[in-house]
Amino acid sequence: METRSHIQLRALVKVWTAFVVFALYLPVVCGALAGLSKGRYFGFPIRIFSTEWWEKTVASLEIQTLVQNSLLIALIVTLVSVFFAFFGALAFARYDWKGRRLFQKAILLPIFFPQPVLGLALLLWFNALGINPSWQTAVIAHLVWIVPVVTLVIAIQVYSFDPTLEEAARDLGASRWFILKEITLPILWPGIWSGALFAFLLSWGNFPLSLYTAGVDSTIPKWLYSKMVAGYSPMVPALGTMSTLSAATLLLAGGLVITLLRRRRRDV
Amino acid sequence: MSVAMISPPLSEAETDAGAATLAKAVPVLQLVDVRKTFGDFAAVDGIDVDIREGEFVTIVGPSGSGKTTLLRMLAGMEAPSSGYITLRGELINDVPADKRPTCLVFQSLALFPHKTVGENIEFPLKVRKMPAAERKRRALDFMRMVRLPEHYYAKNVMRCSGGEKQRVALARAFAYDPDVLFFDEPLSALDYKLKKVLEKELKDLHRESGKTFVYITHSLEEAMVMSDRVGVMSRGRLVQIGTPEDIYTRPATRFVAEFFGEVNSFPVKRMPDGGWTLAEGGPIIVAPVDTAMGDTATVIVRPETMRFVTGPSRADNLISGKIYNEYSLGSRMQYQVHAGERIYLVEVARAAASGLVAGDAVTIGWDARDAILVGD
Amino acid sequence: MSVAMISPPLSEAETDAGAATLAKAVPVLQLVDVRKTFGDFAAVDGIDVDIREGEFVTIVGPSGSGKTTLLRMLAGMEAPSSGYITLRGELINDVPADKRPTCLVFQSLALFPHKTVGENIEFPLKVRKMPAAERKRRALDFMRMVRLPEHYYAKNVMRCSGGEKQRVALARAFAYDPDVLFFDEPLSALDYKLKKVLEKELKDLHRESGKTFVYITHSLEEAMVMSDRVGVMSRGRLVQIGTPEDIYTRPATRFVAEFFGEVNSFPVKRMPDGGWTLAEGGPIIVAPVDTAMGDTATVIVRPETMRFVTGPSRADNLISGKIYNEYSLGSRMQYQVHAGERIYLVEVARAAASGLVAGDAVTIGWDARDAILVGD
Amino acid sequence: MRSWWETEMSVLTASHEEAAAKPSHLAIPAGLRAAAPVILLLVLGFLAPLVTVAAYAFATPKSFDVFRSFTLANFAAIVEPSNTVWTSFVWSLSYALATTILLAIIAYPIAYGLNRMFGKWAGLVSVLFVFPLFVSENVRLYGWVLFFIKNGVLDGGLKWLGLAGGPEVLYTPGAILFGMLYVYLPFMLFPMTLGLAMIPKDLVDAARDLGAGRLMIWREIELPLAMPGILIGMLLTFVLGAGAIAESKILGGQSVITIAQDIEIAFTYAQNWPLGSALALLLVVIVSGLALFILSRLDLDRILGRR
Amino acid sequence: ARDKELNILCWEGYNSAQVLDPFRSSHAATVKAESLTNDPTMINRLRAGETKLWDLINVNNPWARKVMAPAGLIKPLPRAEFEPYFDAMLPNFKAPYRWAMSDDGKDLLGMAQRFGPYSFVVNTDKISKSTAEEQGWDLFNDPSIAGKYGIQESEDWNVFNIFLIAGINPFKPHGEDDMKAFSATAEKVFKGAKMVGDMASLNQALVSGEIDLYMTGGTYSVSPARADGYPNLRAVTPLKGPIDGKGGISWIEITSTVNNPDLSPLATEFLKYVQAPEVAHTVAFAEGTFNPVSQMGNPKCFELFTKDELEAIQWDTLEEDMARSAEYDIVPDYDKALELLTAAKRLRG
Ligand SMILES: Nc1ncnc2c1ncn2[C@@H]1O[C@H](COP(=O)(O)OP(=O)(O)OP(=O)(O)O)[C@@H](O)[C@H]1O
Ligand SMILES: Nc1ncnc2c1ncn2[C@@H]1O[C@H](COP(=O)(O)OP(=O)(O)OP(=O)(O)O)[C@@H](O)[C@H]1O
Ligand SMILES: NCCCCNCCCN
Ligand SMILES: [Mg+2]
Ligand SMILES: [Mg+2]
Repeated sequence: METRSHIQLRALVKVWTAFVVFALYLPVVCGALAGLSKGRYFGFPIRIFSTEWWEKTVASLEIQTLVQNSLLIALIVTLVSVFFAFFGALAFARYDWKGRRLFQKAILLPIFFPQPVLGLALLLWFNALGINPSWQTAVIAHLVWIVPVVTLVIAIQVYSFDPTLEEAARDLGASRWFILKEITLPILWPGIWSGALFAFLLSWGNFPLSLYTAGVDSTIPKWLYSKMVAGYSPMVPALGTMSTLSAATLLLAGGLVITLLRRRRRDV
Repeated sequence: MSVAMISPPLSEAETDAGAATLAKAVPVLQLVDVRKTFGDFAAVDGIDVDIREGEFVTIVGPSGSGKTTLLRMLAGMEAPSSGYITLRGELINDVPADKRPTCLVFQSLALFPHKTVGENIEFPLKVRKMPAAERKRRALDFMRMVRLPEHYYAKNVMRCSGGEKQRVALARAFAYDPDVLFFDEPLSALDYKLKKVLEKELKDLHRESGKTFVYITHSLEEAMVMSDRVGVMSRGRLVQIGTPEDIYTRPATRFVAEFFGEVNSFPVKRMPDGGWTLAEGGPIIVAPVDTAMGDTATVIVRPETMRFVTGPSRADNLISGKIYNEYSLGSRMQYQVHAGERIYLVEVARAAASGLVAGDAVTIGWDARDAILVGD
Repeated sequence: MSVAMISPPLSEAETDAGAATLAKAVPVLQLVDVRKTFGDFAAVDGIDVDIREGEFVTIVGPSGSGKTTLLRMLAGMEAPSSGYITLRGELINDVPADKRPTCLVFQSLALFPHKTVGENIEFPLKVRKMPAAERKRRALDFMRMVRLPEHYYAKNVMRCSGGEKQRVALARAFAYDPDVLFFDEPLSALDYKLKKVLEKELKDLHRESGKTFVYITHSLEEAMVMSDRVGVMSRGRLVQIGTPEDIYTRPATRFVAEFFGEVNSFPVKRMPDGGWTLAEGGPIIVAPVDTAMGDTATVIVRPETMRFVTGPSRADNLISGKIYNEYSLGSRMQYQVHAGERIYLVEVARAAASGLVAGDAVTIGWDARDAILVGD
Repeated sequence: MRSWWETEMSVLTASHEEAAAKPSHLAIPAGLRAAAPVILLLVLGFLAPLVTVAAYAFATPKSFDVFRSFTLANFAAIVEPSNTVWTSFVWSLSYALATTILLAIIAYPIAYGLNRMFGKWAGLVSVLFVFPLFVSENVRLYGWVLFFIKNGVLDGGLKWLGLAGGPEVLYTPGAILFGMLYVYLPFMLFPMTLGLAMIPKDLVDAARDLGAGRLMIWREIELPLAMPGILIGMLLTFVLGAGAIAESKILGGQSVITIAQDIEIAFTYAQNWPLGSALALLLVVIVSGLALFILSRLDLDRILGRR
Repeated sequence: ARDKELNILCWEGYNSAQVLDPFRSSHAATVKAESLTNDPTMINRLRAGETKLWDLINVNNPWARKVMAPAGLIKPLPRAEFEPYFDAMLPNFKAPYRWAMSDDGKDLLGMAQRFGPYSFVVNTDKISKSTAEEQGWDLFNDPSIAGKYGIQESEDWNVFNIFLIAGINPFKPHGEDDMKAFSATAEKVFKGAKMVGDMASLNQALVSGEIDLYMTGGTYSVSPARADGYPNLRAVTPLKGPIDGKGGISWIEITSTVNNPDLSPLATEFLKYVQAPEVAHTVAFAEGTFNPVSQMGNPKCFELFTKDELEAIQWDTLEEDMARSAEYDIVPDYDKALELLTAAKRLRG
């Protein structure tokens, strides 16, 4: 039901959203400009444009390794943390059990911890256990911090999950696995998707934990950080722009494929 | 009633005699002192009953009397707080729903909102790994059975109307095809005609499959037409269980009598000679009852056994009054008659309605054999 | 029927004559060619009707016929795809729900799950900034009205039984106290007795408040007892609207006739002399009808106007057959009689039931004045 | 013995009312089973670091003899009147609080729009919020430097258009807040959007039908039902904001020293791990104390009628 | 087992492809190098147990001798094998080179390569080189400069600088008055700073005109800007100051072998590799920052530097700048001073 005030509100919300999106991209665009200017130091309008930094970035074997490391870590962290957090969220928001209150609080603790301290402490711990730090230990470190976050995110949706649906499915003879696959997962999917996105982004962009726990394996944020602080060159913003663009391409293409598939499968 | 005789009563709460003779049949479900408490409130407060293989048992009772809770325990959705539930002799208190050969049609339907009508119905078939084509064929069969159009197969179930949803829930349970089916007001959102059609389908299914049905309804007609036995619940207890005929004609308590429709009830006192007198004075003639009765009781006379007494016709009991109001109930007319402090209800077939209008003085009467004497 | 005469029909679809005489009363709601489509399916397919201030209009119709959709448009939950809805003369197509003096009791209830029973009922009072103490007092009043115990005030509404929830929804709407109330099957989850009690409360409220009620039900009895007018919907259209009496005794179509309960229907053909013959052969006597009729039609005979013809009694039409089945419907008995290819239904009062059993040969008959001739 | 997997899966269907009194074939309640992987992870991955940090916090200042010394000296140093480190705590918590409140206000309309107004565009709009996140926050913050700096995009652009230059906003406390709003927006927006999606449309319709205006619907229906999302968004924002450092370093020119930076200095230039650990521990205690206090006042279980 | 892998923890430059790739291919080795941006963080990694991981660590001069060696984090090099390299270096680096040796002078702890003066950087369009050199640290005592300068987040040097601005020799033990003066100076200097940041931000701010000068800066930090076409930006070393007359501070990187129980044999190979003239030149101009290298003492190396490169690293004044600089060293009351400095920073807000 549309009223004038509602239409006004809608317009207001649209304008506001557009403004925030604009603000969100403004620094990314500035970075893109910096990556395309020949000079190491930025000035606007740009004096001389150059694709030199892009070429260097693309050509860099080192950066390829970084992207691989970062991707690998982020993907594993995403998968594992979503798995852990999915059940964690059920324990957090769905089941009534004795330790629930405690669990709800304890799970927050890792998030409250300053990440560099957590990273350093984890490094001490890994070394005490005789584990050589590497990207695998970084995965564990990321998990310690990210699983609680993802648990919270998924819990948002679990709060509104109707348990009678699982009861009904179970009553119809479905096994646990089947219920998970057919009922729980699809219904909680938006929350899981959000959680996965969080997991990926938090891992992909994580610097403080990777710094201490990735050992000799470097990641994009580690590289960017060191480049930014000493040895800045427009490869830094160039890599940033590339990340945004590739993410956009991948996500949009993926989204398109999913939409098309879905449209083909279901018409009503 | 032809079907009513198939399954005489078994449980303690029963009123029917001759039960013992058939007790050898193993009950499919046996409830012993089953209780379910929420906090300190007992939603189900000690129920004992045996349900035999192939029986169609209907549970009726006021809103909040514990019907749904009882069914949820039987289906394995909820564990009893105390007592025992056995299935074919095995204790199943803690057996989860998927390990019981039972299925519940939820009062709340519990349809899967992310699935189509077809996918909802196919769910139990998919569980059983039936091939997709076969599944679809079956789903369409069940859709036909509940009178859902074929093109609903691909419809988002959340876009269905209330009654359509209810039918999807029903079809889904049929598709599962378990030994014991529980129904929680499965036809409540359907129109009269469709309800009749599906009652018949249900009855046929029951008869042909030999499955056990436990059915909750608020429709007296449904209970009467479909059930082998009807159980009446009140405040978490089963106050009476027996054949529909029994329940209707020999209600154990005033509660049961009144529950099954509007009745005329007269508080009565016992006289020294063993007969009864109206509490407000005046003799009353009733048929003798075998049950022990206290010094006060209630005489129940159903509106349809009340009649207007005119001319030569007679009745065992007579009361004079004035027509206060008349209602058409479709096939019947109901009259409210003012007499003394009370209003009496008289119901007659539309065809027999005698053109009486409000204000007319009338005499109403009933026969002793139509009066039911119940304890309080 | 005393109340039925208060509000004669107004709309085109009506069957009652003399409507024009009362047309001056301003309709509170006027619908002109209202349509609602979902994709290319028309859930409501062109409805014209006027509802007068203070009227109690009941809408009935098969599951999926568009009743809920219609009410949602009237309440402002959904905008019509085309057509006009006016409230007291003003177009309200686009007026949102909170700007309409109307309230809908949802079929899905739409209770606020995070609020207690009391808070749910108090919600509209809180909207009106009523002080908390006063609010609570009123909420308890409404809880009493719908027969919810006082201690439910603080109960989590999601922990209530199906019928309890329905009553909370009802009480919440009462608390809002708008000029026009819409009810979507508000009593469907209640037991017979409670239903009766609340029907009476609703009727009293309607009478005393002078408010306009639009009511959806599947209960014929509810429709008959409570309404000034009953509208019958089918496939998104209003096929007939009129007093309950009208609808029952003068159904406009076979659909309407059949919708209001099980009937015996005989396809008939017109004979050269203007009379009618059964489609399968044999003459039939019917009362003349004023409406123009095609060459084929249907004769409707309600089971309760059918009777067993024995001894000296006579009837205009007679058929011989065999008793196939008998059912107790509580106060009445229903018999299925096999004759030729068909099964006929005969319903008699329990008191008048004549001890017939399956297999007995019987003659059934009905009078011309009880037969209703309808177009197809 | 059932495999761990099976045990895990059995969680899914166990009734949430699982009666404790009943002798079930598996005595472990469903909730605990569901929580088990997370608990295991935290015990293995977090408990030890936690203990280590705690041990350092009580070790001799400036030393590395953890587990061999015990002293309260680090805490004593922190609370000593001449120590101004409390200002860093105050700054960090104030920034975190301001960020949380402002972001709630900034994100709500967007979350609302994504759920109710943008229709089929909602998906696209929401991924628009995602793309930039693939760039490290440092780089994005640096983008703002390039925008605001003298002869940067804003100033240079304005001058190019023949106007006066841009305002001086860089290297100020305000710039830090701005940076925090920018960086933590997704942590508020996404949970909030998810939370708002949990409001059944029916209930809003019903409330409106009962005469409730927009504000009333918002307060009585939308807000409580979206509360899990809103609260979790606020919690994440607050916690991350309290540990923020990059915004001050990159946009703020360190016009404000946050507690995270004090901790960093203790671990790096000061090589005083015990002091750093003590500060970190204190931060955890303060932040968790505040967060849990607020959470306990706004009990989700109660708001949502689960208890 | 580790003869085909090498892990290097270093300042930026050594982790560049230009330096590493030839070594990788010639040794068919996996070389991983991580560049961190301050000494203590790198040393924290070793302290936390990563000595098992790394083979080489490259930090500023005092850390090897005064911190890592006593803590057992690094191990000595074979003197006979490595000392000859020092002889080919610039004159200052002749063996035994102090910062490459253990405290007791017995062990060779690492190799020297990059170095540079590190005091402050000015935009000579705003403040002339001569003014800056003459006024030296007093520039920062001038109230009119408030809001026009930046400070690099490099707290060890900032401690030196604040002492110097206060007119105190940082490397001597300090009395209460010294510390008071330090504190007051720190508060003033930090309060007056337009910004505190990393060197990329400072250079950008300098180029943009946000600031006119920044402290803690030298050829190391300003060379990329100079190479990028801003010769007006210059590292400046004060003519005089309180450190026995010197006003500047310089740094020398020392690369040491980590006390790794399973040290890669490639570690020492790599140390030798970077001594080669071409490699040394590459190290000097590896991506990021540009610095003089001690190997410029070898003419074969020196001739590889172009005029522009020499211009970028201010070769023209390098010798005098170094002569005016004391070497990076440990301040006796560093802890206390750092505390005061941090407290002063807090007063910025
Ligand atoms: N959002 C929707 N999208 C598609 N079809 C819909 C939607 N809502 C309702 N319908 C269809 O419109 C028709 C009318 O629905 P409506 O809910 O009005 O029926 P109803 O008369 O109230 O039925 P019932 O008695 O079963 O509640 C149904 O066929 C239903 O499937
Ligand atoms: N989870 C619960 N917590 C507290 N009380 C409950 C809970 N579930 C049900 N009840 C209460 O138990 C009683 C029985 O509920 P139940 O749902 O079994 O009633 P019902 O007989 O099915 O009623 P209806 O005919 O209205 O559906 C009701 O009073 C209800 O309020
Ligand atoms: N924050 C960095 C300042 C330290 C300067 N050291 C220069 C050594 C580079 N190789
Ligand atoms: Mg129920
Ligand atoms: Mg409906």
